[in-house]
Parts: sequence; C-alpha cells; structure tokens
Amino acid sequence: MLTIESMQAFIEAYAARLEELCAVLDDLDNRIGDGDHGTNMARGFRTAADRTASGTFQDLGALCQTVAMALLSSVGGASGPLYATAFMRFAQSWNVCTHVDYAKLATGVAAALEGLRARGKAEVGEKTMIDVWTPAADAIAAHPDETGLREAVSRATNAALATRDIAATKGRAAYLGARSVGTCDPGSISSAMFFEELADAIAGGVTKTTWQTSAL
Amino acid sequence: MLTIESMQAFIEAYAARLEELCAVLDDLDNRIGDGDHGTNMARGFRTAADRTASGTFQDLGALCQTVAMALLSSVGGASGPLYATAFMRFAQSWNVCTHVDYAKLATGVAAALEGLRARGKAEVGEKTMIDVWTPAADAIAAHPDETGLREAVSRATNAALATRDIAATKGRAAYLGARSVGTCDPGSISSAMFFEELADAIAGGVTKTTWQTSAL
Amino acid sequence: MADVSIVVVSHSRQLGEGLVKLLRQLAPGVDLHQAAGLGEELGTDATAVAAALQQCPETNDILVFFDLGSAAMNAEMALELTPQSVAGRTHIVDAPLVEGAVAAAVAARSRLPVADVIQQAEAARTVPKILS
Amino acid sequence: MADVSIVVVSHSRQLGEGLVKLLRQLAPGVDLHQAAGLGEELGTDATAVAAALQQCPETNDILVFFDLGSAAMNAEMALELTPQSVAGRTHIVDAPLVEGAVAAAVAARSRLPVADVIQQAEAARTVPKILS
Ligand SMILES: Nc1ncnc2c1ncn2[C@@H]1O[C@H](COP(=O)(O)OP(=O)(O)O)[C@@H](O)[C@H]1O
Ligand SMILES: Nc1ncnc2c1ncn2[C@@H]1O[C@H](COP(=O)(O)OP(=O)(O)O)[C@@H](O)[C@H]1O
Ligand SMILES: [Mg+2]
Ligand SMILES: [Mg+2]
Ligand SMILES: [Mg+2]
Ligand SMILES: [Mg+2]
Repeated sequence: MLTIESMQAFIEAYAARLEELCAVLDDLDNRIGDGDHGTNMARGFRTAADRTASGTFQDLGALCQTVAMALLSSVGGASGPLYATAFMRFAQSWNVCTHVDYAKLATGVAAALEGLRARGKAEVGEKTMIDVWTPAADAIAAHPDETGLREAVSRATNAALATRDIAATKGRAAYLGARSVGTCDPGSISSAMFFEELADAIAGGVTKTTWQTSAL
Repeated sequence: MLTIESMQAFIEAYAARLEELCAVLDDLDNRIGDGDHGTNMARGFRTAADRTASGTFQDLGALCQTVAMALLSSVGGASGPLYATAFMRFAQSWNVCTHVDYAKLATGVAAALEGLRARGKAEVGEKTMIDVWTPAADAIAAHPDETGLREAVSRATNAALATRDIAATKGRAAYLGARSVGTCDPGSISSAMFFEELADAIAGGVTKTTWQTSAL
Repeated sequence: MADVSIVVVSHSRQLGEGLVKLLRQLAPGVDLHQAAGLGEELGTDATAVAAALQQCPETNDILVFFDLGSAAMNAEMALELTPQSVAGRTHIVDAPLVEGAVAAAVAARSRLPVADVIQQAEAARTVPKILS
Repeated sequence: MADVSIVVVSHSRQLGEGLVKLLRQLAPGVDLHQAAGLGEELGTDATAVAAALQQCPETNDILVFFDLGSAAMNAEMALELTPQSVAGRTHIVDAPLVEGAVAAAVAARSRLPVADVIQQAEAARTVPKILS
C-alpha cells in the first residue's frame, strides 16, 4: 500500500540514493552525454523531498503534483520534464486517494509510462528510460500484487543493464549513435533505482543493486 | 595629389563627418538593419584617425595598413571588414609611395573595389556600398584627373540616393527583401561621404551634400 | 507595436541573454523574453518558460525558439502549465536557435502575419550563411 | 586529446561565452575558443578571431562557427591576418551556430576525422529538433 507517509518516505529514500550514486550517474552521462544526470536527479529529488517533507497533503494527488513541480524547476535536463510528467500522471491517477493499492499502482505506473512516451517520443529500444519503465509497467499490470512489483524491480534492473548494448537514437546520446554502445543509459539506471526504492517503500525487503560505473 | 599629410587630413575629416552624421546613418540602418552603421563607422574612423594622427609613416602603404587594422578591431559590423579591405588594397597599391597621383589613385580605388567585391560577394544592384564604389571607380578610371575625381563624387552621391529604390539581396537588409525599398542603404551613404571627403582632401572645393534622414 | 512575441529557451542564461540583446538591436519594439539556464547552472526550467509565456502581451502570438531537445521538452511541458488562452497562441518553432530567432525577429518587426514569421524562421535552416 | 579545435564567433560576448560553456559540458577535453562581441558592444572583430585561431594547438584542425553574415566576413578577414600555417588548417563552417557547434563538439570529442566533424555540423541544418 502506498500512503502519504510511505510516498514521502519513498521520495526521501530515492533522493538519498541518488545523492549516494550521483557520481556513478554523472560518470555514465559523461561517457555518452553531458555528464550531469546524477547531479540533475540528486538536485531535483532533494528539492522534491524537502518540499514534500515540509508540506501537508490532502491526498497522493497533491503530493505527487508537488513532486512534479519541484522537479520541473530544479532538475534542468531532459530527465526533469520526464520524471515530472511521470509524477503528474501519478497525481492524475491517484487524485483524491490517500491509499493506493496494487491495482491503482498498476494504473498509475501505466499512466506514467504513457506520459513519458508522449513527452519524449521514444519507443523501447532507443536507449532511454522508456526501456526500463516499459517492462516494469508490464510486470505490475500482469500481476498487480507484491510478486508483480518484485518482478517489476528485477525486470527494470535487467533492462537498465541491457541498454549497454543499444545504440542511442533519442536524447543526447543519439549524437553518438553507434559510439554510445558499451555504456548503460544513465536515465535507465536511475529508473531502475526508482523501482527498487518504490518497491522497498511499498513492500519492503528489496535487495538493492550495487551500481558501479566500471560494470555499467 | 595624395600625400601622407593629406591622407591623414582625409581620415580626420571623414571621421569628423561621420561623427556629425552618425545619427543619420544610424537612423537609416535602424529602418532596414540593426541601427548601428553610424555608430560603427564613427567609432572606427575615430580610432583610425587618432592612430594615424599620432603615428609617423614611411609611406602611404604603412598609413593605409594602420587605418585598416584600426577599423578591423573597432567597427564591429559588416562595414569593418569591408572598409578595412578597401584600405588594405590601398596599402598594397600605394606601397612605398609617399605621393599618389591621379593614375595611382585610379589603380588604388579599382583595387579597393575589387577587394570589396571579393569580401562581400555583392554585385551592383544588391543595395550595398558596391553600388557606390563601382561608378566612382569607373569615373576615376575613365578620367584619371581632377574632372574624373569630381565626376566620381557626383556619381557616388547619385548612386547612393538611387539605392532607395532597390530591394536588398545582400547584408542585413536582405532579411527585409522588398520591404527595404524606400530607404537608402546606409553603407552607400557613408561611401558617398567617403568620396566627398577624399576629393576635398585631394582637390579641394567640394560642396558637401546635406544628408538628412527624412530625404533618404 | 509587434503582434508576435519571441521567447528564447536555452540551457545557458548567458546565451539566452546575449541572443535577446542581439535580437533587440535588429528588432527594436518586438516583445522579447528569455527563459535560459537553471539559475547559474546549465539547464532549462519549464516553470520559467511558462512564466515567460505569461509575460507576453495577451493578444500576441508567441514563438518559442530553443537550443537542444531537452529544452523543447521543457517548452512543451510549459504549454501544459499555462492556461489554454496562452498555450493556444504559442508555437514551438523547429528552427535553428540563433538563425531562426534572427529571421523571426526581423519579420516580426515588419509585423508580418505569424504564419509568415514562422515560415521565415524555418527557412533559416536552408539559407546559406556563407556567400560565394 | 582532440584533434579538432572549435572557435565560436558571435556578435555577442555573452552568447559566445554561454555557448562555449555549453560545449565544454558535452565535450570536455575538446579545445574551445570564442571571439565574441566588440568589448561589451555587439560586434565582431577580425583581430580577435585571428588571435583565437592562433591560440589553437599547432597540430589541430580548426572549425569556425559564426552567427551572422558580417561575422563570416570577419572570420574570412581573420584568415588573411593569420599565417598560412594556421589559415590552412582552418575551416569556416556553413552551419547553424548552436546546433552545428554542438554536433561538431560531440564528434570532435569522439576524435572523428575533421571531414566527419564538419559533415556532422552541416547535417545539423536538416536534423529535426522537435520529435513527433
Ligand atoms: N526523448 C527521450 N525520451 C525518453 N527519455 C529520454 C529522452 N531523452 C533523454 N531521455 C532520458 O534522459 C536521460 C538524460 O537525462 P539528463 O542527463 O538529466 O538530461 P540531459 O540529457 O538534458 O543532460 C537519458 O539517460 C535518458 O534516459
Ligand atoms: N555583402 C556585402 N557586400 C558589400 N557591402 C555590404 C555587404 N553587407 C553589408 N554591406 C554594407 O555594410 C553596410 C552595413 O554596415 P554596418 O551597419 O556597419 O554593419 P552590420 O550590418 O553588420 O550592422 C550596409 O549598408 C552595406 O552597404
Ligand atoms: Mg545529461
Ligand atoms: Mg544536461
Ligand atoms: Mg548595422
Ligand atoms: Mg551591426
């Protein structure tokens, strides 16, 4: 169950994780982009965590909308409008909800994925976070329960690692084309972390991946 | 006869004239460009006049080269490399000369025109200073004497006024195309002034045109 | 005076400010704005773009020029943050930032219809910059 | 590291500096210079362009990107002010300033041959900036 409290805890945990792994994400982005993905995400989710921790919220809709607005004005890169769009879709899906069950979680994640696709115009296989959100959303939709959520985490992680072999056709890495092969997409790695922290906040007991630049 | 002294006097007189008519040239450029032609030219020739007044020069080549370098670093707009190119061609034509007679004047002006054409890639009829330099150079070449020089001034003035009816195809005014008709080309007006001051420095007794924005 | 406003969206505040000054010189009187940089950092901010759109006069059409793809994403996001009365008059233009904005500013200064202003900006893609 | 240097020529010092910072972020290690503005005024200066060209490492090819036609004239003038050993390695690129320089910087960072770097910059003219 996602509640206002567990959502706040999730945002804080994800912000802390991004701060911890900021350099890993920056390094990846440095190889195939402009080297700021970790900095962008850590700055954005720190802003969002502080704003959600200090606020009081009627429902998850209001909370997710606050996160979205915080990200928009503090991330700076492509990941800003993308993650903000995901949270806006959560906000629409969970409007007036103070509790989100697995069925509603599935609806929210599916809506977020739809939003990401509309925002970034990317399909699966273009070496973007869409490659991670798609299998994760599919897994939760197929099994809207704890098993489905854990499956989503594992598929997200594998999909993020699999972006290493893809030649980018969207985002800044597309400038490199085939030369982007051999490095994992930073936004896909931050998305895999997203699902790890989300599942941990909802179901607990998630073993977190030790992301290390050398292996990515 | 152009000497080092009369050349210095010409540069000073032209600088003073540009300062006096700076607003007229800015106004014209404001209508069909970016409004800086008077400011650019006055700043450039003031720099050139100060640098030539304070220097001592072996020959007209060295003097004209100094003018060219001063213009390059102080004009800022298209007229900078254009007038600088003209003075570089004067410098080449009058290298080792301390006196320039009408025949050499004709050679120098023809070389300057050639340089302007190569620099700006404009032909007659594109509403640029080429429209003024071309008939002026022709007049001096046809009659390399005082009559030819006075004829050059009169043709330059008429050609500058005639740019009013041309639709620009080169320079910033080309953005306006047909909408540039109805305003004289500022670089053509400054070029007509150039020939007035040059003829006055060489032959004296030139009646200067009263350029007024309203009539241009 | 003009009925087209121009909004410059860039990752760099300096770049955005410099471009607006360049445009101002060649198109005095045209309504110009920038939403550039994330404070002093490199980045764009959809809320800053939305604020710039809302500063444009109510009757103006608004053209948005941007540097990189992620700036376009934030511009599109900004359209969703602004009322339809503003978003409905706004066009994100697929043109080179500097060359497109310069062509648009000159056209806007001549008060050409917005479709022509956009067309001139888009045409900047194919206009040769070096003459021969 | 890189064997292509990039020189940005703009009428605006702010624009030139901002663009170079943007390029530096996405192409660390690439040799970047700007010759932008006439002091704090809007303008370009052939002697400043020539000085920038001469600051590039001796073995590098040099690509010049510029904003407007008169900047191109000053860049061509600068080639005449520099020794053939420098001018002979310099290419004034007919590409959109921001989009062309970004594409070139990324390609230069990958140490592509100079012809490929130029080709990528020129191709920026036709690459759609807004995806659909
Ligand atoms: N068009 C797109 N669609 C989906 N995701 C995208 C798109 N463009 C970029 N991304 C994601 O954004 C990440 C880069 O984010 P970030 O580095 O913060 O922004 P920027 O590229 O603007 O510097 C990429 O790794 C990729 O996963
Ligand atoms: N390609 C060109 N060939 C010849 N003359 C040109 C060309 N482009 C511009 N000019 C001249 O330069 C003048 C404009 O000078 P100026 O206003 O100082 O520069 P800018 O247009 O860069 O602001 C024009 O009036 C025109 O006479
Ligand atoms: Mg990045
Ligand atoms: Mg970035
Ligand atoms: Mg001008
Ligand atoms: Mg100018």
